[in-house]
Amino acid sequence: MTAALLLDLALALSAVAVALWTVAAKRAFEAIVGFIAFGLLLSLAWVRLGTVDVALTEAAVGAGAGGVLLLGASARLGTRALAEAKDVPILPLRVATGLLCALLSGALGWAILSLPTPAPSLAPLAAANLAATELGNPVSGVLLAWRAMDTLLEAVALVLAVIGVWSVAGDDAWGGIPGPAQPPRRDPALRLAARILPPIGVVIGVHIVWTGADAPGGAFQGGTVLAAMWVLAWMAGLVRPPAVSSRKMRTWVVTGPLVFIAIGLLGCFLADGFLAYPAAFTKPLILVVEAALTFSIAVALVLLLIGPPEAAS
Amino acid sequence: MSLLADAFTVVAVLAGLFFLAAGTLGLLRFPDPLSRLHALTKADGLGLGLIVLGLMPQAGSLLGALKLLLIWALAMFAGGTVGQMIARVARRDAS
Amino acid sequence: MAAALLRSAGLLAVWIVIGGADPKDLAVGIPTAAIATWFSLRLLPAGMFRPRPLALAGLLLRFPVQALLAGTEVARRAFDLRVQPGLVRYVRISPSPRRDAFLTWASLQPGTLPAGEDEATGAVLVHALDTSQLVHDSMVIEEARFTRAFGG
Amino acid sequence: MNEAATYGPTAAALIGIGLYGVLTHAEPLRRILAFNLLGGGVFLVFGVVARRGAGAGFDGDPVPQAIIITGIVVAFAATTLAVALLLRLARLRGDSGND
Repeated sequence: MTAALLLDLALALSAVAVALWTVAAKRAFEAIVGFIAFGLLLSLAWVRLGTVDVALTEAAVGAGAGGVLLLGASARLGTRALAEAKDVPILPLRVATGLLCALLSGALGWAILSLPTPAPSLAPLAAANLAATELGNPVSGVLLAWRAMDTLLEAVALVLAVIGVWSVAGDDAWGGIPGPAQPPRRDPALRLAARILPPIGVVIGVHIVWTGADAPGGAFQGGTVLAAMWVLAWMAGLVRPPAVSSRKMRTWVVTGPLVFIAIGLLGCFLADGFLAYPAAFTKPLILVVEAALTFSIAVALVLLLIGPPEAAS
Repeated sequence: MSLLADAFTVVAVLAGLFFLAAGTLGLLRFPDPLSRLHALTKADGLGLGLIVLGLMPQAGSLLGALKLLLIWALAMFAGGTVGQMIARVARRDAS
Repeated sequence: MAAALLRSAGLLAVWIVIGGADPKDLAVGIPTAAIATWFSLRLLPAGMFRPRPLALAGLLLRFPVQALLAGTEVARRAFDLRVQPGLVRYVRISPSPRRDAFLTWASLQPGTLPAGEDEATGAVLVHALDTSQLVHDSMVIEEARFTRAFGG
Repeated sequence: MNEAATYGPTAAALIGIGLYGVLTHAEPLRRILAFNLLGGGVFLVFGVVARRGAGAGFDGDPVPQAIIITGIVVAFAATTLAVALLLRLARLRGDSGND
């Protein structure tokens, strides 16, 4: 027990220290490295909080994809900060802000520690209904059955984000290949990794999705691994996405949400309502939704990571 | 037999921890970025390998042990790849 | 064709190692391995490597020993700080996936870390922890072993 | 319940640190970073709530856990949009360093 407590304290203190470093670092690059380390520490904290599903998401999406995105942005911004010295608040203002933020933290911490006991919980309800979904992982049950509306909206949010990112493309580049024009990479190590790793990553990513029905994992975590493998091959110049204007690409992005909505509408006729599953087909329908979602999540994440088109096709 | 396996685990994991510590020491003490990369790719790779070796008897099944070995192989490959990429940039910055 | 079969067997083995061989799981694992093989053949066309089983097995069995030597060398120098690091020029094979693979392999061998090419001459610059040793010669020997295992 | 007592205050501290960064940094990229720290703290509050709701044989209440996963992905989507706007702004100003 004591060893566990020590581990928790060490993890918590490291996370706070790295967060402070991220805010205080001189250069953006250092801050981003701090942020990636922060994400990895946070995923260890998630494991300690008993939720491996969230730990996988944090490591893959927060630290992994988020880190790649921010490092890429910082490299492309170079030394230009898009801000001037006069934009930084004066010292007394910073001190006052710091004090108020500390006050907020203190109040929040006190509120969290004085939450009512026993804590309200939907765990018994989830346990009682898990058998009906034939899933073994309660988190997947929540995501795909009882709170399917949230998950559907999230999938739609990814589509909207892709539209948003594309919409900042310049007029001259609109309709072209997404992402910056790829300079030929002459890095042998990256090229080799991009030739060998993606197939293995595909197997691991699909496994994470498939095992998500009964164990930690699922469409978001597995989809991120699949997206990462494609981005790796893209960085090495081995693959190219279709143009933004191609119908194929647009169909890929919306396949997941459309399948989800179609199966949800089916529930209006065959079960209790929108997004309800007919009892006899619950598990197969969930698997179909999950497969379609994985594919579209992976495509959307790739497009979000590589950004809007920047050169005419 | 299980006592023997446990003893093996303890020895191998401790040896692994020693090499991780030595790698960190090298990271702090070596004079230039390229030498520090040696500490990361080689000593840490060996440290992880020894920990994996030590945990293999505890995996409970052949597949579990092979899974640990796969993790080590992927970590070594990633280490070799990223080490070279950083080395390339570090050399360019130095010259 | 042989390459496709070999790779799909390897990728299916990866699936079994991480997910088990339950028939219900294999129903997903086999198509996944097939898709991954298609992806693999696109990224790395068959014929770039021609592995020879015996030599490859020898190379892989040597790897743990080399990793031990490499880690021990770093550990020794971390405690006893007598290093003469420096760059060694290595000009042997022309650029190819096989050379890339050898360079990654060399980065895990004792004392050597390839650090990209010299822009002007195309020679590979290898960083060595101790330039007083015969870095170039040991890399030539290692490359011969690697070429025996992977054809060429 | 030890974990909840440790990570609850941690989450509160992260929210304060992130908020301070959002308010005091002038660089947009640093503000995006700080905003993500703040978000991490908010998710951790939810994680503590999930942990406190452990029961029925689960290590935590699965409902907040699922919502955290949704939250992390949506936060990432929002971050990509912010970064895309930022890079576009840099291009329009014609001062995007080594583009």
